[in-house]
Parts: sequence; C-alpha cells; structure tokens
Amino acid sequence: MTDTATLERTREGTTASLELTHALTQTLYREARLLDDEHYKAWTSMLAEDLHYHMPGIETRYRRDKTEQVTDLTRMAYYNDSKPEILKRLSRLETGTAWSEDPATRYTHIITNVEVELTEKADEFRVYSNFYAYRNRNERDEDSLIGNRIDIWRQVGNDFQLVKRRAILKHNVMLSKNLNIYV
Amino acid sequence: MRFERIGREPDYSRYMDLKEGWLDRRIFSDADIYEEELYRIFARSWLFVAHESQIPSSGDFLTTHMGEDAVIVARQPDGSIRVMLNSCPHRGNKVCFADAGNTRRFVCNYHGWAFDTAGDLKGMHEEYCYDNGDIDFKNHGLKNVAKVSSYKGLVFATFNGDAPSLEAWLGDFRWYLDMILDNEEGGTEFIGGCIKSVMSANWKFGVENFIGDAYHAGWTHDSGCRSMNDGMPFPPIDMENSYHASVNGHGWEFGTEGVGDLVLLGRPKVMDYYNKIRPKMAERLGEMRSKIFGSVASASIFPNVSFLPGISTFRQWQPKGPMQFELKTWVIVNKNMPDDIKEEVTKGVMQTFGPGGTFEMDDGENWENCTTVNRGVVTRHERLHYRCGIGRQIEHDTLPGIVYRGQYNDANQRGFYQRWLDMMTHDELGKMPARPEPQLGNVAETRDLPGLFAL
Amino acid sequence: MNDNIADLVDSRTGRQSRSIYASEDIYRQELERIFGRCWLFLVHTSQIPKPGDYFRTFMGEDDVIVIRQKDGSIKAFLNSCTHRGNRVCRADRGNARAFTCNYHGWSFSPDGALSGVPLENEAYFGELDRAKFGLIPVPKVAEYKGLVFGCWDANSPSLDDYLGDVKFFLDVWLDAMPGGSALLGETQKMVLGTNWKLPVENVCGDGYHLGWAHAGAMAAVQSMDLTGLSVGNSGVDLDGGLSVAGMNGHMVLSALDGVSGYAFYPDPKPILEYLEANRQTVIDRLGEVRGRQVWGAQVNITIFPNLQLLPGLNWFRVYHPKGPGQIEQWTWAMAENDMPEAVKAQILENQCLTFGLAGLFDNDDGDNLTACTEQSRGWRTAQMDVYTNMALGRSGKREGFPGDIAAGLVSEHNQRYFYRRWQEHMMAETWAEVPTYNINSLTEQEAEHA
Amino acid sequence: MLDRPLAPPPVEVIVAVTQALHREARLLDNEDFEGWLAMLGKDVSYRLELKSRRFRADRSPPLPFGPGVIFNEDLGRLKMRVDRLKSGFVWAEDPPNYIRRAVSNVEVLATQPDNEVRVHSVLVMHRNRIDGTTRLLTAARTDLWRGEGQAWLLAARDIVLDHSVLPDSNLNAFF
Repeated sequence: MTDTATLERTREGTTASLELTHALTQTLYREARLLDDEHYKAWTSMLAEDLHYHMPGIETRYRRDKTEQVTDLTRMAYYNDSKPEILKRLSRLETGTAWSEDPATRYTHIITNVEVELTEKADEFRVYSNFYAYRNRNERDEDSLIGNRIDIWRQVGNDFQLVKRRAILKHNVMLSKNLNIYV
Repeated sequence: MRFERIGREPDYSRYMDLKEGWLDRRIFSDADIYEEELYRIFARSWLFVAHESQIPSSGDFLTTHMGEDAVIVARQPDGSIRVMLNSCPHRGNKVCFADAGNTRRFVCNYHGWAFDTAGDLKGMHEEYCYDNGDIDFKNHGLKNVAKVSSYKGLVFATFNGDAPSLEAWLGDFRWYLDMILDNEEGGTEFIGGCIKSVMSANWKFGVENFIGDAYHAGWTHDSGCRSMNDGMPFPPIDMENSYHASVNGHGWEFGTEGVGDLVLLGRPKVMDYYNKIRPKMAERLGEMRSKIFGSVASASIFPNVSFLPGISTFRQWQPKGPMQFELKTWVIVNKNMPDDIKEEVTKGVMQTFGPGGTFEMDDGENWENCTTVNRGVVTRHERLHYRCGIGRQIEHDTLPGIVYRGQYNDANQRGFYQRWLDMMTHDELGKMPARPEPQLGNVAETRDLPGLFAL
Repeated sequence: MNDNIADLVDSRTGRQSRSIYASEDIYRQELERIFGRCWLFLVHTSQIPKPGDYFRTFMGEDDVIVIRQKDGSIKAFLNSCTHRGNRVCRADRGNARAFTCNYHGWSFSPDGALSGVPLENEAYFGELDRAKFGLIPVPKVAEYKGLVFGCWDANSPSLDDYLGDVKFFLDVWLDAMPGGSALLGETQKMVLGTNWKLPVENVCGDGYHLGWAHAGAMAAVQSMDLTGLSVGNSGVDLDGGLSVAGMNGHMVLSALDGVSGYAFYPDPKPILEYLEANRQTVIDRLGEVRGRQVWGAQVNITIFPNLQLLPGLNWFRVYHPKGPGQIEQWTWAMAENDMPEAVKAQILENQCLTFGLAGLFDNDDGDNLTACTEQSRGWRTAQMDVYTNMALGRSGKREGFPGDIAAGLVSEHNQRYFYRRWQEHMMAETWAEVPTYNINSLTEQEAEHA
Repeated sequence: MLDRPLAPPPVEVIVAVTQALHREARLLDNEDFEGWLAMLGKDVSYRLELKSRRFRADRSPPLPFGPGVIFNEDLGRLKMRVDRLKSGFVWAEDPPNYIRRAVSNVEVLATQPDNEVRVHSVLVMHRNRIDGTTRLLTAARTDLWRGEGQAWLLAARDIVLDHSVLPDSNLNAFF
C-alpha cells in the first residue's frame, strides 16, 4: 500500500505565478506562527477534511537496500493521521490534565526553501519546504527537529487548506523524550 | 563466564529493603552502580535482540545493543540466527552501520576485512600483505555471543556461557508471554521499522513503570485516556479481580475484564477482531488467559523489555549511561490478522505510545525528572516509597508466579528490584534463587520455532 | 583529600592551584562541605509576598521550592516526590495551593505535608502513613531583613552569627530606608562555562580588571554625562575605597563617596535627587559613615559562598554550580521600596544596559571566566598555580568599620580571604572545625596572615 | 495577533519589507553597525524579554515591577552599545565571533497608518564563538516597519527568546 500518486511531481516546469507562490508562502508562515503560539484551533481550521498527515520513521540502511521507507504506509511512522486522528491527539491538550505541557513548551518553527508548483488539479498546489523546529522546555531541555515537507494545498475561496503533508524528519534516533509538536 | 572488576564492591543490599518497601535513589543515578549493572546484569542476562519476523530470510540482519555493546543479529543460510559483536577484531571499527538490511558480507570500512553472516573472517583488502602465520582466519572472526535462543518468535542472546537455558530464565513467565505470542494460530510479527528516541532518564524507570505501575495511569495519563476514549477518564480498577504476577524479575500486571487496553487503543475494529477470536483464544490458552488478554495490563521481561498486551506496543530500554536510555519502539501484531487490522493496530500504537502519542508524551517528562533531580547530593540520599500493597500476596489456583491481588501495587516492582539485587550480589547465577520455584514444569504450550540453537 | 586541600591554597602568600577550578573530586567535596554546610541564599521576601507564593531555586545542585506559608513564615523543601523522586514543581515561580506530582498525582500542601494520594483507599487500603512521606524539608530556614537563607547542616551557627560583621554593610541596602528593600523583575538566567569560584572572586575583590577588561564599556559610558562623579576604580586610588574581609568569609568592596554607584547612569538626576532628599534619614538610621559615605556608593558585598549584591550598582546575583566547569548565573535588579517608581524604572533600564544578560559590562566578563576555567583543565596546567598576591600584608583595622581592611578597591586582599575560607570549609569535617572570625575575634596572627 | 487584516499589503510591499529584513541581517552579520543604525527609525523601540515559566493555571498577578528585560533600548542607547563594540576595547569580540542570522517566516500584515506594516518573523542566530563552540539562539520577532520615501525603517521590535536560561556567556549581538 503506497500513497504517492498525488505527492509525486507530475509535470516539470509547472512553476506557480508570483502571486500564488507568495500567497502560499505567507500561508505556510501563518501556519507556523499558529503552531508556535499553540493556536491549535486556528491551525486545524487550515486542515482539509480529507487531510493525510504522514511522518515516516526512517532507519539507517545501506544504499543498495531498496526497502521503501518513506512512502510505504504500512511501516512504523510517527504520524500517519487523518484529520479526526489529529484532532484526537490534540484533544489531549484540552483535557487540562496534560501535565507535561504545563508549564508550556516554547516552540519556533522556521519554514524555508518554499517552492510552489501547479498540479493536474486546478485548485491544488504542491508545496515543498524545509523546516527547522526548535523546542525549549523546563530549565534547559532543548532539541531541534530538522527535515523537509511535501504538501498539497487546496484553494478554498481566498484561503488555502492543507490536504496532504509528508514531513520527513532527518533523524534516525529522535534525540528527545517525545514529539509534542507538529511540523 | 566470570566478570571481575577492580572497582569497589559495595554491599548492594544497603540500597534497598524490599520487605520494608523502600529504595535508595542512588541506584538511579550513580555512575559506579551503573558500570556494575553493565557487567553483572547486562553481560549476564538473556537479552532480547530481535523478533524473528524482522529477519525472515537468509542474509537478513539487524543491528542492536546488548547493554552498551553493539551487536549484529543475522539470519544464516540454514535458518538459524547468530548474534555477534559489531566490532572488527582488527582495529575495533564498527563493521555494520545500517539498522537493518540483507547482505552476504559485513565489510569493515577501515581496512576491508570481510566477514560472512556467521561472523567468520573471509578475506581482506590486500590480503597478500599478511605472511603465512601472521593471521589465523579462524580466530579473527566477529566475536559471537555465548548463547542465542528464541521463544515463540522473540530472539534472546546472552554473553554468559554459564547462563541457564532461556526456558529456565523465562520460567513460568512463559504462561503469561503466550498471551501475546500465541493467542492465535500463526504467531506474531513486528511491523516494519523501528522508532527510536532518547530520554535523559535511568533505564530502570521505564522497566518498572511497565512491570507494575498501573497506579500512574489514571493520573499521568488522564489527558491521554480522555482523548482516546471520548472524554472518559481511566476506567476504575477492580481490586478484587486484578493482579500482579512476578517470575524471576519479569512481571505482568493485569485485570481480567478483557477490554481496558483495547479501549485505550481507541480502535473499535481491533476490539471487534479480538472479540471475534476470543473463543478460539480460550481454546488455545484456557479461560483465564482469554479473560486477561485485552484488559488493562502492562508487562516487562527482565532486564529491559516491556510491552502492552492489547495495545501491542513492544519496546526496549537500551541503557546509555546512568542518566540516559534509548527507547526502541515496535508494533507487534498477529501474523494472521488481515492487513486492515494490522494497519489499525499500527496507527493506534503510534497515536498512543509513539513519541507523539497521547500517552507516551507524559511519561518521558516524569522519568527524566525522576532521574535528573538526583543530581543533588542531598536529594540522591533520600529513599523512595515502594510499599504499596505489600501485604496482599495470595496463592492462586491458576496464576503461576508470585501473585498479589489488586492491580494498584508495587509488588512487581519489588520483584524486579529483588532480581536486580540477586544479580548484583551473586557471582554465580546458578546459586541465585528462583523467584518463585517453577510451578508449571514444562509449560504445555511452549514450543520451539525453527532457528533455535545455542553455541 | 584533606592533605591535598592544604596544599592547594596558600592564602598567606596568595597562591591557588588551578586544579580547584577543574577537579571533579574537589567539586564533589565542595557540594558536600560548602553547599551542604553553609547558609545559602534562597529568596528575597519581596519575591513571595503572599501565602502560597513560591519560588524555585537550587542549593548546590539540589532543586528546592521555597514557599510562603499561611502564617507568613517561609519554608523550603526538596523539589522531589517521596514516591518515585519526580520533580513535583516545574514552574519557576507562582502561587499554588498544592504541588501535585505529574507521575502518580501525589500532592503536597505548601507546608510540605502529603495532602493527597490518588486511590489511597483502593491502592493503599488506607494504610499509607502520610506523615512519613511529606516533602523533605530544608531543616533550617532563616531570614535577615528580607533575605531568606537555608542550610542543610543541623550544627551550623545561626544565620545571625553566620553573617556576623557583614551585616554592617548589608544594612546599607536592607535597612537604610524605613520601607526596606526589594528585588525587581524576572530572574535573568544564563549558563556560563566557568567554575563557580571565579565569578565570586571577580566581584568580591577584583577592582583590578575593571579598567582593562571593561575598557570598551567604560569608553561607551564615558560618552554619557557623568556629572562629574568620580568612579574611583579606573585608576588606583587608595583613598577612594576599602577592601573589607575577615568577616567569616564574607567580603566587601566599598567606595566612600556616597554616589559612585550611579556613575554609569546616562541620566543620574532622578536618583541623585532621591539620594539628596533622603540622605539625612539614612544618616539618622545608620550613622554618619554609612549614611554619608557608603549609601549610594558602589558597594560589592559577597556572602560566602555564592551570593553577591551590589547596592549602588543595584544588581543582585546568585551562582548555582552545575559541575566543576559550569554555573547558572541568576541576576535581579535591587531597589529600595521607598524609591519613586521612576527611579525603579531607571534602575531596571540601566541594569539591562550595564549588568543584565546583555549588559555592556557583563558582556566582557563571561569569556574571561570561561577561559580561566578551560585553561585549568589540562593535565599540566592543572598542576600550575594562579596568584592573588597583590598588596600582601597591607591590611589592618580602620576606625568605624568592621573587618580586616586594605585600602583602595584595587588589591587582592578579599580574594585571599575568599580562598582561605574555602580551604577552611574543605578541610573541616564538621562545622565545629570551621573558625569564626569577626573583627573582634581576629587574632594578631590572623591579621598578619592576611 | 490572530486576526488577519482583510486586505493584505501589496506584493511589492511584502517583497520590499522582506528584502529589508534580509538586508538588515546581512549588515549585522558583517558588523556594519552604522548601516544598521541607519535602518532604524528615530523613535525606535528595541526590546528583548526573558520570561519565567509558570503553570498555565497560575493566577498570580504579573510581577510588581517590570519584566525580565534584557534589551530595552531607544536609538541613543543602541548607539551607545554600538560605540562600545567599536571602541576597540571589547576583548570578548576580538577575534570576532562569527554570527550568521537566518531570517525566516516573514509575514507582512497591513496596519494603520497606511505607511506602516506589522511584520512577524523568526530568527535563528548561529554564533560560532571564540571558544570554538557554536551556540544556537532562536527567537520570534514582532516588528513595526515604516515606509519613509523609498526606504523602510524599523520603528519597533519585540523579541521573545525561546530559552529560559541563556545558553551563552554574553549577548554582544543584536537580534
């Protein structure tokens, strides 16, 4: 079971217009700021109902090893979620008893290398970006998650909604006790 | 094998009194005690190294750690499994840098020494530079561990040639293990891949949490329970019909209501699946175990493996110094499950007990703080309370092991630290007491899988 | 180890082995014999005014919570659950009716009592003896005019005796004005790769580095309107100030002009007006010497082992050790409660300009302290010595002041006393072996010694 | 902060302001402090705060006086800091620390009056220090930029560090 059809690059040279690139870039930044500020309600309003949010777990393997680690959805993944599943995870924060999130973690998402492409669907756009997500909590707990993302964003009126995201964390061993963050 | 250390030889019994129910915090932070643990516990115990399904074919391998020693686990052409140090006998370099894969040879990057999957030295770069008599290929292979054995898919290895058999090591705990390993025809497998994370915590905190700490679930995981179960808190525990069972330092705490862990997984389809096979499970494992499976439960195999039956997360706490461990997480499923159920289980595990899971996120914070607060010289000399349920031991007709009534209990934790103390204080494992004496003799359901062999 | 310690410091000649800044073994012994034995600063009463107010800090490397009780008293506890040892409080400060552990939900009331155990009847069958499992209290907590200290050692002298003669100088901030004192603002925390003793010795006596290390900062502030104030420490001015030691290990540097603390202010007018308006009140309360000469001057007070407060410059600092080569430095601004709000605002503003985390002066010190520590780590360098032998044997008593006093702010008189006290504690098995010396008890030999 | 203005500023404005932020970072990386000062408005307010951690439910009032301010500067005081750095006596900066600033997530939002924009951005400061180690500082910035003629000038900046304990031995740097 693989899920690559809509994420794969379908046509070369389908660069989006300046205005569209710009609007989507600003959308990514806004999304990052909402996550930094823990405005999860506002963030989830940016997610499409048919969202698929995937962050595979990746092993270190030799080059000759052809095991498909990124797109095979049957393998272990940090996230392999639909929108209701994301909402379920987030509902933990609304219980008031998520002790480890109190006092709050401080986050910064840095989003860069944004590329926007047209897809075969007129209202959907493929967006590549890199993320650097920094977390700091307690006295000196800190860690950095770095990786790249491939998204599909859909235009809905004047706004955009995230339809698909594959975030690839460039870590083998995650150097932290948990992943209380979305990238 | 005997391990001698020049360092100090403290009287470890002063770090705990399990009859009174307390532990000294220094066992969670002291560097000397940690070094001693590596010798006396990790170098002498049977350690989990792989599930057979991870290396199904000849040449399949994975790399892991036994204590802090890096090892390769490799499937041989004859179907057996070997475990060897991941270190070249020439200059000590790592010979395999991948987490997993398939190969015919492990070739060292440094001077090209090449080993087959059994670890035998087969050749090297510029072989002619060695004169006759310079090198004996037979004695310069990858060092194999002393013994390898498997129980229903779980492969264990030990550096200790004098170790008792794996069967004796697991003892009657196999009666419990069969609930996850043998609840359905076809046995189990691991889902592909492994999620690893690092915590600044002592490895024992993870093990003891899974071995018996039902008590933290309702509090630590209130938010997780509510998010997975439509706003409902952790279910009330029936203290009459729930238990702690401990065998040789392994432990399983469980209810008998049959659904608790399955509810917390938050996947109705998985619940339906198990309810469908439950009558057959009762035929295979008997009435009692079919009632236990799926209940609120957690378990650990001494020294450093834990799992949640029903929720299906399977994990190992790899020590990396007194104040750090690496947590490896897998998903264990029944081989005969349909693909969509396997997918549901996998998604459910990662949503609850992956690093981004609704339960897991709160545990790490606790274990880290339990450990790091002991940096203080005053703090680390204070005792900790392990007395809960100390008077509730019972004899049970069906349940083997040292059994306590009531799931809220520190009994299995005390059993784990008793075994820890036994190993730290006994030079000869053969003289270590069984806790308890085996009650079941040969467990009827025990069977060997192909690949079992011992060096 | 004791013999070794005897060789490591010679305060008669002003010599220290560099190993005292690098050795792991020495550090462990310091945690036990200095931080486990001395009175350590916990909190200023102004930081936890109401019942339930708490503040988290460290005593050595032990994490403690300091809490204002219902009856107004202050208690301190190890921040560690008695059940599995988890931290029970992870916030820096706040107000709480209970501290509840994340792990199993044991909760402790502000007086440390175990007040709640989830499932106490179900899991413990009501048999848990709660009285035995309260938070571990810091056995001795005492206050001196707003400064709250804690001590682990049951045999220590009282806080009053521990402070001894240095109270003469402490009162210049704590008791100069009827309204008393306060700390302002949030804690500014910073990690420094230095042994904890180096910043202490830097501020306790090192007037020598100012003109050189801070030349850049001086150049910048000299563009300010100094209104003719004499700083008194950019050159060697033996009449401008005093180096005071011999007070149970506490040290003071003090200028004597009554205004130099505010020399770095771009606009010192409001503060000068405040000093002017209240000078007589302070003279009435503290006498001519302290009221006219010390109040308002630059005064560096060091309370052994790790607290430094500088009335005048108005910064207040604690160093928490984190291993032999690292500290956390916590800084606040100081004020008198009688100061008008505008003056307090100015103090905060100027602190961030001069001695805050990004202060012009502070930015010069960090790298020097770090490098002094790192350069003591090598096998060979650790065997070498460093020297605090400036102006040896030029001290004595001085009319109107306590302590063994050397003239001027540029000498190493105070540092020698600091290392001497350090050595006395490190060699003593118990408090009984630690000498007490205030001015009146100072023997001739000891005076000569310094 | 959540409310998005109905009409985003023209693309040209967003591009120009983004370029200004990048230019500013480059000037600071190159220690062209005069060039940087010239990008500041006469009434610039430049603040950096460090906040203590409190429980979410903590209802105690904010601290009686002033927050944990690390920078709280106007143009004159920023010039004073620059004067110090240029004095030639700042040994901690000699040899220089190499600083690289990565500015990202530049969101430009319309505000009133028309010639001003509110700008959110994040900054990663990669500071290779004299001791050979690298310190990473991350911060969120909220700015006010004002268009004056062809130029955009910084009118106000609030910086919030992600750290509760500063992981470096000084802050001889501007964010």
